[in-house]
Amino acid sequence: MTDWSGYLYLILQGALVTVELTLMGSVLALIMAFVAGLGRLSRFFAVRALATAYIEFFRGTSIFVQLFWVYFVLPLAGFELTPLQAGVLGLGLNVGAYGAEVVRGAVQSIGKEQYEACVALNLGRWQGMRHVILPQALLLMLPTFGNNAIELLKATSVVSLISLADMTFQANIVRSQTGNTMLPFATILILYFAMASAISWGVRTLERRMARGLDGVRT
Amino acid sequence: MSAPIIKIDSIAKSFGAFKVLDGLSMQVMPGEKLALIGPSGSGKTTILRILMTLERIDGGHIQIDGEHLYHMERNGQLLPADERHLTRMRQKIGMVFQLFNLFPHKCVLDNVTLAPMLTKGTPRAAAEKRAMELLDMVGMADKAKNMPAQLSGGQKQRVAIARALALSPKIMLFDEVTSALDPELVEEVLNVMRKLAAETDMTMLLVTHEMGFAHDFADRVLFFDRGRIVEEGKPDEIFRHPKQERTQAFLKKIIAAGHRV
Amino acid sequence: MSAPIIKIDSIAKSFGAFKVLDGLSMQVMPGEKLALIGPSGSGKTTILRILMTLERIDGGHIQIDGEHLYHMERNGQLLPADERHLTRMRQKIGMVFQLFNLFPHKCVLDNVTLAPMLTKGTPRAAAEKRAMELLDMVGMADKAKNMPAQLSGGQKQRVAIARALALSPKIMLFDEVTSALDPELVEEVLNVMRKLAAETDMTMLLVTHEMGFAHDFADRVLFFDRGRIVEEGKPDEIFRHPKQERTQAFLKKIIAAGHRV
Amino acid sequence: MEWDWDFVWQILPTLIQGVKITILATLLGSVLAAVVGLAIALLRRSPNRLISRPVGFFAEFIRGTPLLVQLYFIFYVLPDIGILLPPLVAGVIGLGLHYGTYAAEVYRAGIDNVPRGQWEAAKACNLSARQTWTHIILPQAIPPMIPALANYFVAMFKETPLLSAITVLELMNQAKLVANSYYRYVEPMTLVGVFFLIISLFSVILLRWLERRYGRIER
Amino acid sequence: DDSKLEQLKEQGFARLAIANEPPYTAVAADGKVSGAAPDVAREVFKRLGVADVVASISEYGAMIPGLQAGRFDVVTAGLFMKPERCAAVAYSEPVLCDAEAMLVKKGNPKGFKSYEDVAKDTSATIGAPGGGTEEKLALNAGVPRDRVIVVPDGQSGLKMVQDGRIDAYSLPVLSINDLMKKANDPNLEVIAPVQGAPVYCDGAAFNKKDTALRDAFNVELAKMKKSGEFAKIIEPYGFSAAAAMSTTTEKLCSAK
Ligand SMILES: Nc1ncnc2c1ncn2[C@@H]1O[C@H](COP(=O)(O)OP(=O)(O)OP(=O)(O)O)[C@@H](O)[C@H]1O
Ligand SMILES: Nc1ncnc2c1ncn2[C@@H]1O[C@H](COP(=O)(O)OP(=O)(O)OP(=O)(O)O)[C@@H](O)[C@H]1O
Ligand SMILES: [Mg+2]
Ligand SMILES: [Mg+2]
Repeated sequence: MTDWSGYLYLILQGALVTVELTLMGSVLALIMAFVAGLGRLSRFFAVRALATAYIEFFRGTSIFVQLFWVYFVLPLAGFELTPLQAGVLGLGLNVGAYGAEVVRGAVQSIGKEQYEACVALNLGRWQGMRHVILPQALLLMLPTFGNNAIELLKATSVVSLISLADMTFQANIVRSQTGNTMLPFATILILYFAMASAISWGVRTLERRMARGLDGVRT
Repeated sequence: MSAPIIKIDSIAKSFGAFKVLDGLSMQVMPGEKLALIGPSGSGKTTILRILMTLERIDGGHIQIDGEHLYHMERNGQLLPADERHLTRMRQKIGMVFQLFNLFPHKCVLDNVTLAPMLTKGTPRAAAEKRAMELLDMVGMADKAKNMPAQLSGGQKQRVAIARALALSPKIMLFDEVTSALDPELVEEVLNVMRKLAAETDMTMLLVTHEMGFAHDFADRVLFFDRGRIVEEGKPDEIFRHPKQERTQAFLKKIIAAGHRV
Repeated sequence: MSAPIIKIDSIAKSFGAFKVLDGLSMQVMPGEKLALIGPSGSGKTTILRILMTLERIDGGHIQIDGEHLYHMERNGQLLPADERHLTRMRQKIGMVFQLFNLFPHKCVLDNVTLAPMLTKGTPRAAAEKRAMELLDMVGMADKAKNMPAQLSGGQKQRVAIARALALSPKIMLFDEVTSALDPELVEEVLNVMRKLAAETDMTMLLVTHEMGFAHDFADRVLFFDRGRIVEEGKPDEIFRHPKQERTQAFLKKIIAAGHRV
Repeated sequence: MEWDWDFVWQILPTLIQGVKITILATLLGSVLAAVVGLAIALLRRSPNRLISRPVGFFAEFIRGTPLLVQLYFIFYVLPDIGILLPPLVAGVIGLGLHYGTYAAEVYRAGIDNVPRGQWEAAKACNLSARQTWTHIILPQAIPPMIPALANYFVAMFKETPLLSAITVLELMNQAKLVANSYYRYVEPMTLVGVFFLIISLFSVILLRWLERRYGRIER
Repeated sequence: DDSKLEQLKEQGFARLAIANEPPYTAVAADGKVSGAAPDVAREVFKRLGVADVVASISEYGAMIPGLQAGRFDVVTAGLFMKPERCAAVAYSEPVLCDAEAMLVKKGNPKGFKSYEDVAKDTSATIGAPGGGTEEKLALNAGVPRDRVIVVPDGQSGLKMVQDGRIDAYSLPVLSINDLMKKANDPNLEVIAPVQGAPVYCDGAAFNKKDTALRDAFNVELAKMKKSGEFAKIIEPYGFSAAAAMSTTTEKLCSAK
C-alpha cells in the first residue's frame, strides 16, 4: 500500500493554502464590497460610475478569465505578483463585486424613515450612515456575506489554474502519484464541506449575537 | 405682540404633476400650540416635512425665528441654502413621526443621547443625565436600558418624544403621533403631550385625527383641504361652529366614524 | 326559540406554553349579530380563527348547525375530523380579514367568482352574475375589472366582503375589518355591513374596536378578557351600565382615547 | 507581447465552436437545475423526516463543496461503480445538480414569501389543497422566482470553464487549445473574457427586464 | 549580461515549472520535487551558485506563457524541442530524450501502430496532454480536432482508457511505462515506440531574454555530461544519457 499518511499530509498542506486564500480573499472582498457598495450610493457621479464599472466588470466576466489576467497578463504590464497574491487579488475582487451589491441592497432596504429620523435629529450624512444605517444594514448583510464566503471558498479550487498548490491541486497530485482517484477526492470533498460548515456556523453565531434584542429590525 | 417664529410665505410643492401645496401662507407665534386637521391627502404631513427639511419646496419662502430656512443671505442676495445652513436651521426644529422611527439597534437611552453627543458634542455623562430627565418626564426612565423592540407602541412613541426633545428645539412637529397605536395605548402618549404643552413654552405643530385631543391641546386649529387653509380659528369655533361647508362635512364624517369631538 | 347555530363547549387553545383560551363556552343563535370586544390579546381573533378552522383546538367541542366541527361521528364514536369533513363544514362559514387578503393576481371579479367556481362547480356565467350582484351591493360593481392594487383600503375591504358572501355562508366572521383603514374610509365599509345586517338573516360575529359601531350593529355584546367572557348582554347594558370593573376600566380608556361609544 | 489582430481573426471560428458548447451546456444545465431544484424543494418540505433530513443534508453538502471537485468525482470516480457518462453529459449533470441546490432555495423563498394571509383566505374560501397551490400560491410565488433563477443560470454560464477539467471542449478549453498551439495566451484569453462580458451584459439587460416584468406583485 | 544569474544567486533559488509527469517530473509523498528534469536542473544551478530550486506544477499549455510573463525562470518538464517552441523560448542543450508511446486496451483491439492508424479509423479517439507534443503529432497525422481529446493529466488519461472513453492515450515511452507500473492493470497494453514518430529531446527552456543564463547553464551541463554525473542522475529514471549527448539543440530546432 502507498504512503497514505504522507499523502494526507500533502492534502492538508493544500488545505492550509485553501484556508489562507479564503481568509485573505474574504478580507479583500469585504473591503471592496463596502468601498464599491457605498460608492454606488454616492452623491458624485464619477464615484458611482467607477463603482458600477468595477461591479459589472467583475460580475460579468468569469473568475477564470480574471485569475488568468491577474496572473499572466498583469506581469506583462509590469505588475509582478506571487501566485498567492494573484489568487487573493482575483478571488477578492471577484467576490467583492458580488458583496458590493449586497451592501448596496442592505443599505437601501433600511427604511426611508430611518434616514428621515436622522435628518430630524440633525445628524450629518456620514454620522447617520455610520451610527444608524450601517449597524442595521450589517445584520441584513451577514447571511449573504456568509454565502459569499462559501462561494469564495469553493472558488479557491480553480486557483490550480495559476499553479497555486491548494487542496484540489494537491488532490490531483496525490491522484497522479498513487493512481487512486476515489480517496483523494473523497477526502477533499469532506474537508471542503467541513470548512463551509465552519463558515456558516460562524456567521450564524455572529448573527445571533448581533441580533440580540433586535427583533423587529428584520421583518 | 412679538414676531412670528414661523412665517410661511406662498410656498408651492408638487410631486410630479400633482400640486400638493400651491401658494400657501401662514404664521405661527412663539409658544403657540397649533393643530392641523383635514382629510387624508390634504397636505398636512407635507407641511411638517417641509419645515423639517425632509422635502424641498418648489417656490416661496419660509422664515424660522427671523431667518430664512431654504435660503441664505449673502451680500444682500438670497441664495439656495447649502447643507451647513440647513444643519444650523434644523437645530431649532424637532419632529416626532407617526411610526416613531426609533433606532432599533440602540437601547432607549442611546436613542435619546445619540443626537446630542454627535451633533453638539455633549459629553456622554451630561447627555445621559439630560436623557434620564427627559425619559423621566415621559415616564420611561425605568426602561432606559430596553431595546425598542421590547416596548409597546405607546412606550415607543414616548421615547420618540424624549429623543426629539433632547436637542431642545424651539419648535416641535408632531405628525399623527397616536394613529398607529392601539386605542388603549393612545392615552398615555396624549398625557405626555398635555404635560409638555403645559410645562414648556415650545412652539408646537400637531397633525392629528384625534379631534378631541386637538380641541383640548391647541390654541388655534387650521382646517386644510387640498393644500389650502379652508378655515382657521379657536378650537371651540372650529369644532362647534364650523363656518365652511367643507369643514362641516368633514367633522360630520369623523363623528359618524365613531370619534368623539 | 330554535337551536343555537354555534355551540362552543369548553374549548381550550394554547400557543406553546401560553393558554389563550381555557374552557370557553358560548352559544350563538341563528341570525344573531354578535360583537366581541375586549383588550388586545384577549383571544377575540383566536375564536374567529378557530371557527374558520385556521387554528386547531386543543380540547372541547364545537358544533355548527347541529354538527360537530372538529369531530366526525362514526358508528356512534367521535373521531377527529378529516379534511373532507372540514371542507364540508367550511361551506357554512365565511370570514373577512383585517388585512383583506385579496388575491393580488386576480381582478376584483375573479376574486369573487373563484371560490364558487372551484368549490361548487358553479358555471362561470352564473358565478359572474351573482358576483356582480354582490359587488353592486357593496358598491364596487364599477371596479369589477380592477386589480386589487388599484383599490383603496376601504374598497378592498368591500370586495373582501363580497368575496366571502359569494359562497352564501350561514355564518360570517368579521375580524376588525376597519382597523387597517384610514378614518375617512371606515364609514363606507361600516355602511355596507349595516346594510348586510339589515337585509340578511345571516349569523354574524364581529370583532371590533369601534364601540359606536358595535353598539349600533350588535344584538348582543361579549366582553372578553384573557380568554374568558367577563360580561355579556345587550349593547346598551354593556356600554352604558357595565357591571364588571374590568369592563368599566376598558370602556373608560377607550373613551378617553377619543372614541365615541 | 503585442496584440495581433490577424491572429484574432484566425482563431475566432474555433472559439465560436466553443461558445456553442458553452451555451448548450448552460441551457441543458439550467433545465436540469430547475427540475432538480423543484424536487429538492418539495422533498425538503416533506413532513417525513426520513426524507426531508437526508435530502436537506445532501443539498447542503453539494452547496458547500466546489463544483470542480464534483465534476472530477462524476467523471473519474463514478465509472468505478459502472456509471460511465460522456463528458458533456457528466458536465451537465454536475452543473444541474450543483445549481439545482441553489434553485431549491429560490423555490423555497418564493413559496415562503406568499403571505400567510393568502393561505388563510384560500381556506376561508374553502379551496382544497390542490386548488390553493394551483390557483393562489404558485401564481404568486413563481413570477418573483424567475429573475432569481435567471440570475443563477447566468452564474452557471460563467462556471462552464470548469468543464474543461473533464475534457468538454467548451469556450475556455478551445481557447487553451488555441493558446497551446500558438504559444499566445493573451489574445485567446482576452477574447474569452470579451465573450463572457458581452453575454453577461446582455443577460444583465434580460435580468433587469425579467425583474421589471415579474419581480414584484402589487398587493 | 548575466544580471539574471546574479539575481538568482542573490535570492538563493530558481523557479522551475514542472508538469508532474513521472519520470520526467514528480512530486513525492512528502511534497519534495523530483524527477529527472528537475534533478538535473537542481544540480546545474547548484554548480552555478544558486543554492536551491522551487518548483511549481503547471499545465503544459501554461508553461511558455508563464515563462514569458516571468512566472518561472526556467521550464524543466519534458517540454520537447520543436522548431515553433524554439522560436518561443531559449532552450539549453538536450537533457532528456524519449520516443512516443501509446496506452491501449489489452491486445490493441484497434491495431494502432502509428498516429496515422488513429487518423484512418474514423471512430477512434486519442487522448493527449493539451499543448503537448503528442497532441501536435496526432493532429499533424490527420486526426481531426474533435477526435484528439485533451486530457488534463496522466492519471486521467489512464482512467479514460480503462473506462473506454478514449481508444488510446499517448505520452512519451517512459511516462507511459511509469503509469502502467502504478496502475498495474493487466487489461492494458503499451505500444512503444509509435511508428513514424521521431525521438524527441527536451531541454531546460528559458525566457528569450535570458540567453546569458541559458549559456551559463549549458556550460555546467556540458561539464556534467562529460564527467558522467549527468548519466548518474538520469539513468535511474530510465533515460539514456547517450541519446541526449548524441544530438544538439541546433539540430533539433531545425528539424522539420
Ligand atoms: N413622496 C410623494 N410622492 C408622491 N406623492 C406624494 C408624496 N408624498 C405625499 N404625496 C401626495 O401628496 C398629497 C398630500 O399628502 P400628505 O401626506 O401631506 O397628506 P396628509 O394630509 O398628511 O394625509 P393623511 O391624513 O392621509 O396623512 C397626497 O395626495 C399624497 O398622495
Ligand atoms: N400564532 C400564534 N403564536 C403565538 N401566540 C399567538 C398566536 N396567535 C395569537 N397568539 C397570542 O394569543 C393571544 C390572543 O391573541 P388574539 O389575536 O386572539 O387576541 P385579540 O383579542 O384578537 O387581540 P387584538 O385586539 O390585539 O387583535 C395574544 O396574546 C397573542 O399574542
Ligand atoms: Mg399625513
Ligand atoms: Mg385580533
